[in-house]
Amino acid sequence: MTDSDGLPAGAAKRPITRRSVLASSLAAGVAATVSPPIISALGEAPVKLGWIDPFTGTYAALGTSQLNGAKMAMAEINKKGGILGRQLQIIAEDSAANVGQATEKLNKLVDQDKVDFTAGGVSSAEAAAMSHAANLKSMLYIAVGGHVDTITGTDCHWNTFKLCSDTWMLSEALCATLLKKFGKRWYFCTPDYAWGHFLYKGASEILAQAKGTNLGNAVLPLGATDFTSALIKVQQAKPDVFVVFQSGDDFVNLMKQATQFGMTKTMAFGSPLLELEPLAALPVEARTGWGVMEWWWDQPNQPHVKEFVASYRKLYKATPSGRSWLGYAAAHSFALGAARAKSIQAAKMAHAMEGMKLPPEVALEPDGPYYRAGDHQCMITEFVGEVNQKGKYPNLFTVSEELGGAKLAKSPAEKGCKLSYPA
Amino acid sequence: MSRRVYVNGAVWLLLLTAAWWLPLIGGYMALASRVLVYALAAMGLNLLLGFTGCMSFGEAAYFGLGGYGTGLFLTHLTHSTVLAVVAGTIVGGIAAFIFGPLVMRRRGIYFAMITVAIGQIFYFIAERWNSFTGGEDGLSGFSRQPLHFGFATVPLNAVAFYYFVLFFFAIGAGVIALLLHSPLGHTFVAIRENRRRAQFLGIHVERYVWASFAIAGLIAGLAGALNALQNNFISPINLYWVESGNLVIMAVLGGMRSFWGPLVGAIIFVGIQDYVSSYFPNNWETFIGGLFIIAVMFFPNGILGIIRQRAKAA
Amino acid sequence: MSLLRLTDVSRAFGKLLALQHVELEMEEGKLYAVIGPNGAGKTTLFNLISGFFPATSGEIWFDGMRINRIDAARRVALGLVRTFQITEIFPELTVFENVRIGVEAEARCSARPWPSRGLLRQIGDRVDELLDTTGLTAQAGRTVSELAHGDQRVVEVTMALSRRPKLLLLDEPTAGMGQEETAHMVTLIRDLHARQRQSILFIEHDMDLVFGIADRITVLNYGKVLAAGTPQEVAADPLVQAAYLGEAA
Amino acid sequence: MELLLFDGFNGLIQGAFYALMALGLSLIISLNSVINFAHGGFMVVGAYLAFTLAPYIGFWPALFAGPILAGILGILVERTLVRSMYGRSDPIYSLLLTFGFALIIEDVVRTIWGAQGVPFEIPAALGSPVSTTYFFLTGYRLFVIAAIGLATIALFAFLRLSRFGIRIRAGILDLETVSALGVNVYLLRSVNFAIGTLLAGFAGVLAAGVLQLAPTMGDDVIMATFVAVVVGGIGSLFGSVLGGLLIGLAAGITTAYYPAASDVVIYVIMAVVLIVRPRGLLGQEGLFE
Repeated sequence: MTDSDGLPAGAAKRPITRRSVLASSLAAGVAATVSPPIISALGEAPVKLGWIDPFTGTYAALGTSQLNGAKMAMAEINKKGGILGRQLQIIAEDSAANVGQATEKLNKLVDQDKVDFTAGGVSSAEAAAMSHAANLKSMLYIAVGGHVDTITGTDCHWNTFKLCSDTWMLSEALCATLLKKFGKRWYFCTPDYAWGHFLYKGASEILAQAKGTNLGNAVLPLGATDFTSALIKVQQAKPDVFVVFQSGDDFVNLMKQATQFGMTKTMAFGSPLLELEPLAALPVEARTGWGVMEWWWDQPNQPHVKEFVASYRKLYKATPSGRSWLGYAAAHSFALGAARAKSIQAAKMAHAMEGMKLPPEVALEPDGPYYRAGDHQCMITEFVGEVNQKGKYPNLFTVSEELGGAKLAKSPAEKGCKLSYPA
Repeated sequence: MSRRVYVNGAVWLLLLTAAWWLPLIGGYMALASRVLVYALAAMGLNLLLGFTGCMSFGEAAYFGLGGYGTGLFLTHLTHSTVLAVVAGTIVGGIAAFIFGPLVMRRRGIYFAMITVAIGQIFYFIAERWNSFTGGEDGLSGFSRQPLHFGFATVPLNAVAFYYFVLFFFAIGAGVIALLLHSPLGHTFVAIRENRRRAQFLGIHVERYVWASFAIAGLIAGLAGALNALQNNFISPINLYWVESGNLVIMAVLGGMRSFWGPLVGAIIFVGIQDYVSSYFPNNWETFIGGLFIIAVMFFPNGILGIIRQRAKAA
Repeated sequence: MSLLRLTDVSRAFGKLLALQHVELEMEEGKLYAVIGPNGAGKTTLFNLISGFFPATSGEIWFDGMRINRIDAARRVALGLVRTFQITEIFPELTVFENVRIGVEAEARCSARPWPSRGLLRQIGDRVDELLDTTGLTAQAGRTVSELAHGDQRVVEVTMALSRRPKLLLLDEPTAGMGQEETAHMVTLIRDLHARQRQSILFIEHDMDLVFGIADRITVLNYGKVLAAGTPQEVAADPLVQAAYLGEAA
Repeated sequence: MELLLFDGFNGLIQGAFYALMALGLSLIISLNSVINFAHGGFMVVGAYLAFTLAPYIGFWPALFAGPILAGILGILVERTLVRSMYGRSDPIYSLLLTFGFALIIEDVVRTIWGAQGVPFEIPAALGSPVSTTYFFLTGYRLFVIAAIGLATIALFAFLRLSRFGIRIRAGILDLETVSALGVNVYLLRSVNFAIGTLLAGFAGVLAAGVLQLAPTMGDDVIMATFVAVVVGGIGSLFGSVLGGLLIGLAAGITTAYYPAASDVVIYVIMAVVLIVRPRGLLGQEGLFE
């Protein structure tokens, strides 16, 4: 038993009997069903938060982490009296990382379940689509994951707030560190969709400003499984740094293959968005490289983090990831916003949330992140560091720098965001 | 004969009054619209699958193309919702018409696989052509516009849109019904029943398969156009082979040999998926998978097939 | 002028020569038969005439036209209609619906999506007429898969007739039938020939039947024409007696 | 030019993997007359079982144990679900049945092992390149090729030399006659289904060394496997191997020149093959038509 070292809940090894299969699927079923509002303030209907995330398909792990964080926040909020005296209820729907389904579910939550606000999204595509759909319904929406710039850039909406970083913030954080630590001959690998294109645009601009050499960019379709062809080109170019914009399964596949080719020993790997879930799914030898985490559970100097991690572990038998925190902070943001606006009316809350700073027990990171007024982008801290190859789950990452989001982000004007509220 | 009149009357009455009774049983109008959209696509497919006997597994391509046609038309050309629907329908129909000759000579699983191939080619075009289709992120930025009549302007809210969809559904279903009672429909059924006999009665089987394929594509295009308007959004996933499979399942579930079978199948499939995925967001796939297995093992002729058998036996 | 003429027709399947240098000529209004032991190439001959597959060499003329390269469906339109050894019908349709397919094809309206009422009535009348000819009126509303085998074969013949064939090709019309059914089929064939001067070419294994009704007989053996002529000539042919009749008897 | 060779070779590796999947699927399609859409699911199950067993029994035994368990699961599924499809002439039913079962497999795997996927470790000795120039030739890749080659040879030997194998081949050609000769067709089909799923499981374990082992791994592979079978020709096992290698090679070479088309190219090939040769490269007439 060398590696029953506490992988995420589902991954723990145990003898598989028919009973345990049954039991675990039952448990999952029960956990998934959102417990109805048991007894709220008498007669008062609960405030409803519609939560759309992928719980099946490629991004299921990330979506589940986000929802887990949100549910924990819900419990805390309700313990302290709810939102404006009413209990908070989360109604979760599966987007299956299918953009069309995400929109359908958002519309359903608004029309049928009459939710008061909406949140969720793992992929850029679904977050952008939901932002648009929520706008058509004049519904408050927090893009929890889904990093693409345009959500708080050219396609920004008054009703949409974005908690996770935008792609520029990630590129900037990553490149600053990579330029400091390694050489200036870089090669890129980009997945062929909005997220990848924006990251590449940002990173290649930064590299050019630093007078570095852009050796090439391998553009590969999303969902590519074989990276050999691109890796051969990269190897021949002999870069100092290989910047990989893939995420999810694509990232795992690429890292597995690059490691077997011995490339991780000859060049530095950089990734704009590292996450605990995919790192845990990598074989030990492929756990390598530098990158950015949007939140990290091990912050000894930060108040409240320890308690948060402890109670999360108690609830879910797993360590909170960046996604867990994003879900947690997003759910709290609604409660905080409603308290400031003294209303749950969308436009009033949107105004109240502009410039709203997350208190330390929610922020759980330095520099007090806040929702910027100009584009509704949250200025969260980026944790740049190195993957900890020798560590065991959850010690898979070592933070080397914490960069405040406000210093990284482009201004709303530069991003092309003009918010206009309905009259 | 009279039985059919009663059944048809009941179906149309239920569809027309859905806005009143649906909320009473916990449904909502957007769900009803979605059921109609998929039912229409599945009825079109069933013309090919159940009545001409060709196992198409790429119908989502024409469904999706209709959606993209409508979305792009609304984005670039017009603000008329009705014109956009017409445009989407034509796109789906023309694509099926053009590719018909490639598929019409194939039978059985080869027919299925070549329709898959064509469908997947369209899927990947939609997925990769970022600048035109929005690629993986899908095509958004259009929305259904109010209808302008001479005397009034009707905004397409959930209820109004349901009736908007029902209007086109009625056209589509009407066309299919007329077809099935025409010599052309008889010929389709003859091909399903016995290709060789049909051929040796002087019927150019391939031309009719082509015709059936094109009509199915046209109706799928119409349904796809309505689907794009329903979500104000269209993404490549609507063209993916799994979506084609879903349409086939709806047809089989309700009963491939019955006119209303695909509608019943769509009600069950879309309804259950919506309901179960809300209650079990993590494990709904097991329910849907189980539904397929039960349907295939115990109701091979679909729900309506069983009812019909009972009626016959009685 | 002959209705059907085959000159030097051969067909090979790979190395197997199914038919070699077959000659056959038939005039309008006649009732001709093809006989031969199993594997002699009778059905292959029908397949070549009806366009199921092409001849490897030789020429097939029908009604003054060389039809080698014409596809099966168009040969039907020219007036060349066949039945099959194993009944080919539309199993889940009623007798009426089965025959209607042929009538609609004959009326060249198979592709009509919105027919006029008049046309539908005409079609219905013609179907009734055909059913009456072959004695199926009572069965019109029944699903053909539920019918007795003999009736199914009659349905197939009726369907073939619906195309108003200049030449009707019947592939073992009494195969698998009981005595009564056979008698009914024979009467039907005779009547068609006698009353409507229907040209018929048929394959048959029932010798009494063949010699009783055919005007001329062609005997095939191992893919070659062994003999051809009137029933008397053929019966007298020593080759035929040796190769075929002797065995059968 | 060198790059083209690299990519071509790499494509062949990919193709060998498709070929192994296609072989198993082809067996099932030909003898069980079942359009097995759950084939990708069996692949995933085999890989996960090997992953679970490896810490206890080691990589090498798990390499065989996982697929064998997938084969046993195959028998169970064949006995309980697939068998009732044999009387149905329309393949659409078996297609829907297995499609539904594939959904259940994915859900169960996610519930047991988690959504994210698991770190599948390969022996360190295989995890590095064998040559610095041809660095993409890792020990593991060579091993995969050798393993697939051996599995294919073993399968063909089994089908040609053993009594059971000969019966399977005869059954593919004409099941009725084989049945009339007194062979237990039920057993034949059960074992055949198990062999098919076992091969899928084996492909899964091999793939898990290179790819992310996640519940959705089967989704991407199943259609490509069907394409390989159809390109090669239904009913021809050798055709399936050929089809797999061909589409792998095509995808590999396309990746080098126009990555965006790398996944569409296999469908283009299938469309072209079906237009030019209606029954695939080596297919039999009349199966599933």
